[in-house]
Amino acid sequence: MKFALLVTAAPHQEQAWQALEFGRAALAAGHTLPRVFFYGDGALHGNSLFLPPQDEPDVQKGWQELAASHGVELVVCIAAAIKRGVMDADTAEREEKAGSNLAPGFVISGLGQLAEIMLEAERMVSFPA
Amino acid sequence: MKFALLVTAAPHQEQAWQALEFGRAALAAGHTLPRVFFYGDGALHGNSLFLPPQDEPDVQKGWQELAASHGVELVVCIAAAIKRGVMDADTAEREEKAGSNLAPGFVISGLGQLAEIMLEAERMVSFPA
Amino acid sequence: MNKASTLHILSKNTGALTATLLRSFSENDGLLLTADGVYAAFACGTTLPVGTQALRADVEARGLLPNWPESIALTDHAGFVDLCVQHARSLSWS
Amino acid sequence: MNKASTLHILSKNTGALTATLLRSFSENDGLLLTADGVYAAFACGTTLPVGTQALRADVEARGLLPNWPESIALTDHAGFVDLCVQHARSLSWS
Amino acid sequence: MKKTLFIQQRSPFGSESPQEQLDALLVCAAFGQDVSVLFQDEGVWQLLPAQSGRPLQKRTLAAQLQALELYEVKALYADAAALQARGLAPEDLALAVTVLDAEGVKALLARQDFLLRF
Amino acid sequence: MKKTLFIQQRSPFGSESPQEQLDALLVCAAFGQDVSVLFQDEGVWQLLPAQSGRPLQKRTLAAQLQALELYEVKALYADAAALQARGLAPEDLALAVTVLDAEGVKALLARQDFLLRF
Repeated sequence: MKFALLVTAAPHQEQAWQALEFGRAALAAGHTLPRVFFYGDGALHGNSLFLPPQDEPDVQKGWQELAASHGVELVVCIAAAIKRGVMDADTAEREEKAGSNLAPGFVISGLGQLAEIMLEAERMVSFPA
Repeated sequence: MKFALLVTAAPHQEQAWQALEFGRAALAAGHTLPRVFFYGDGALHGNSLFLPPQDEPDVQKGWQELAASHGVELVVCIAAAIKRGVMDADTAEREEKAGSNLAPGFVISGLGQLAEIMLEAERMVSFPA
Repeated sequence: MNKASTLHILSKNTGALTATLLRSFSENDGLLLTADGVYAAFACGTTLPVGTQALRADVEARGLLPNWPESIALTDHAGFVDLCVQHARSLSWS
Repeated sequence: MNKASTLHILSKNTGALTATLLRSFSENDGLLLTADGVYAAFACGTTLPVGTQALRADVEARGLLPNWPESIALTDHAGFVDLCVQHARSLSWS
Repeated sequence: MKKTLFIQQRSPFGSESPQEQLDALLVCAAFGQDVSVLFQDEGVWQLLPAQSGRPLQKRTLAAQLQALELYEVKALYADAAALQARGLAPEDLALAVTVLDAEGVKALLARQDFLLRF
Repeated sequence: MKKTLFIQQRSPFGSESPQEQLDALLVCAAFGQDVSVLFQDEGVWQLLPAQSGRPLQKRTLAAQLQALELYEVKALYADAAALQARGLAPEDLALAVTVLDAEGVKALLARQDFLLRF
């Protein structure tokens, strides 16, 4: 079955960790997960300057691994990202900011990416804060 | 009277805006505000890559102005900052991250800065999420 | 104006939060409604303490001015600062 | 196992949230308690639907296993995925 | 055609959720989804007249909700229990919504492909 | 000597607040403040025995609360109404706390210089 996930919880919240565990379990069960959309505080997942507390799992790294192993697209909503201090190189240049901080494996795009995956997906599971 | 403020709300939350308005009003009334401590999600105030929504006030800029005009110290808790993707140049180098994103006017330091200002302050007002 | 009293600042609107606040509220304490806390003025079955104030901008933005109860005075951030001076300490509820 | 039904996923514990969920719950729907939603199993005066499940890790971490009600089955993330497949749609409450 | 229900559960200025949910709804509608909105719990405060972000220097969510009709989003619902608990009558509201009792809410949910409430 | 009360109002794993509040308390104590803790509302769940962050790969807050005594933080209180609403008896708890009724809570607040609840 084709799943889509919507993550609006921030990376340090429990629901963010659950989204990752859910993604892993869905792929392990043979389902497909073409895209995860990070929206609201979930946009903070794309921040490369983030370090998890010691001895705690790195949610961002977990997603990057699923992206590499299963081709899961990690899309961060641009409007949510800009409001929360996550910027790719293009935006940083346009806004004359000193640098960008988008983590490898994540892409920044619009809400169309959410609407589009909903047209394809058989199930969408949401992980709110 | 000597005030200290503790901001644990994220910059896009209403309480963050209220903290700034409170700080302005306190200074306008002749009180002193030596330090604002940003903790919890409030640490996101120190992220330089953050842009407010169009036509909405820039909370970060507001604080930077108070720092410049009244010498208000803007201290971001280091532990909270690192968990939420805010890093000064030193930390970025130590953690081998590509860059830093601490906004000008803000400093990153430890909880001792909170405890210390509480010893001095006659009132502490907290702005939680 | 009681030097030993607490200014309670309510900025969320949940029944449980307001209930705990009211149970923790001493006779000479003050209550200021801010942000979503201003909705507490309309909570059925809840009586707010005499002297409760609210931030005007927050009430106005939410469209609550037309039906606002007269018993709750409206103030601004300068008034908020004054309330903090008048009370010995503040407690933010959210 | 009803194809037209909804899987409700509760991840917070407030009385108002649980009350609205239960009012929106149809006969063949399913309920999964996750994160702080697992505390809802102990809410006084609330009866959760027959067949409610909960994530074991979240129950265990919170120290709720010793008194956990037998009527609420424990599952893991693989079970969570299966529940999503069995129901036509999911609704996350927080 | 995919049917998606957006459940507005939060007050208008307390968080970014209502605005972000509305933005998502408009894009989903533009992509050809059959979208509807249910105002529930604190979300019914979004329906009050005379709201204005101006005193807070924020955008006015209510003004954007008024524009939903222009986008052909006409399926707007409110939970009767949420209105009643806040002392709001349907005629007090700034938007023409269909008021649903518990059975109506259940039936609405059961007609959807996707449900969003954040 | 400044007296500060930290009010723990949130469940142990639902947010960072309990841990961040505990970290702040330890530093305030180290700076010579007279600190105490009141467990209120959902915060009383922090007092359950048998908690372990292990299944969630998180640190165990309860274990750190146990260590408060080592730091000479002995003024620990719980709100009777919060315990009762959750069916918890004082003897169920992992920590020795003084249970306070409403009058006790009011008196505790009135003794402080600073009150923190986030």
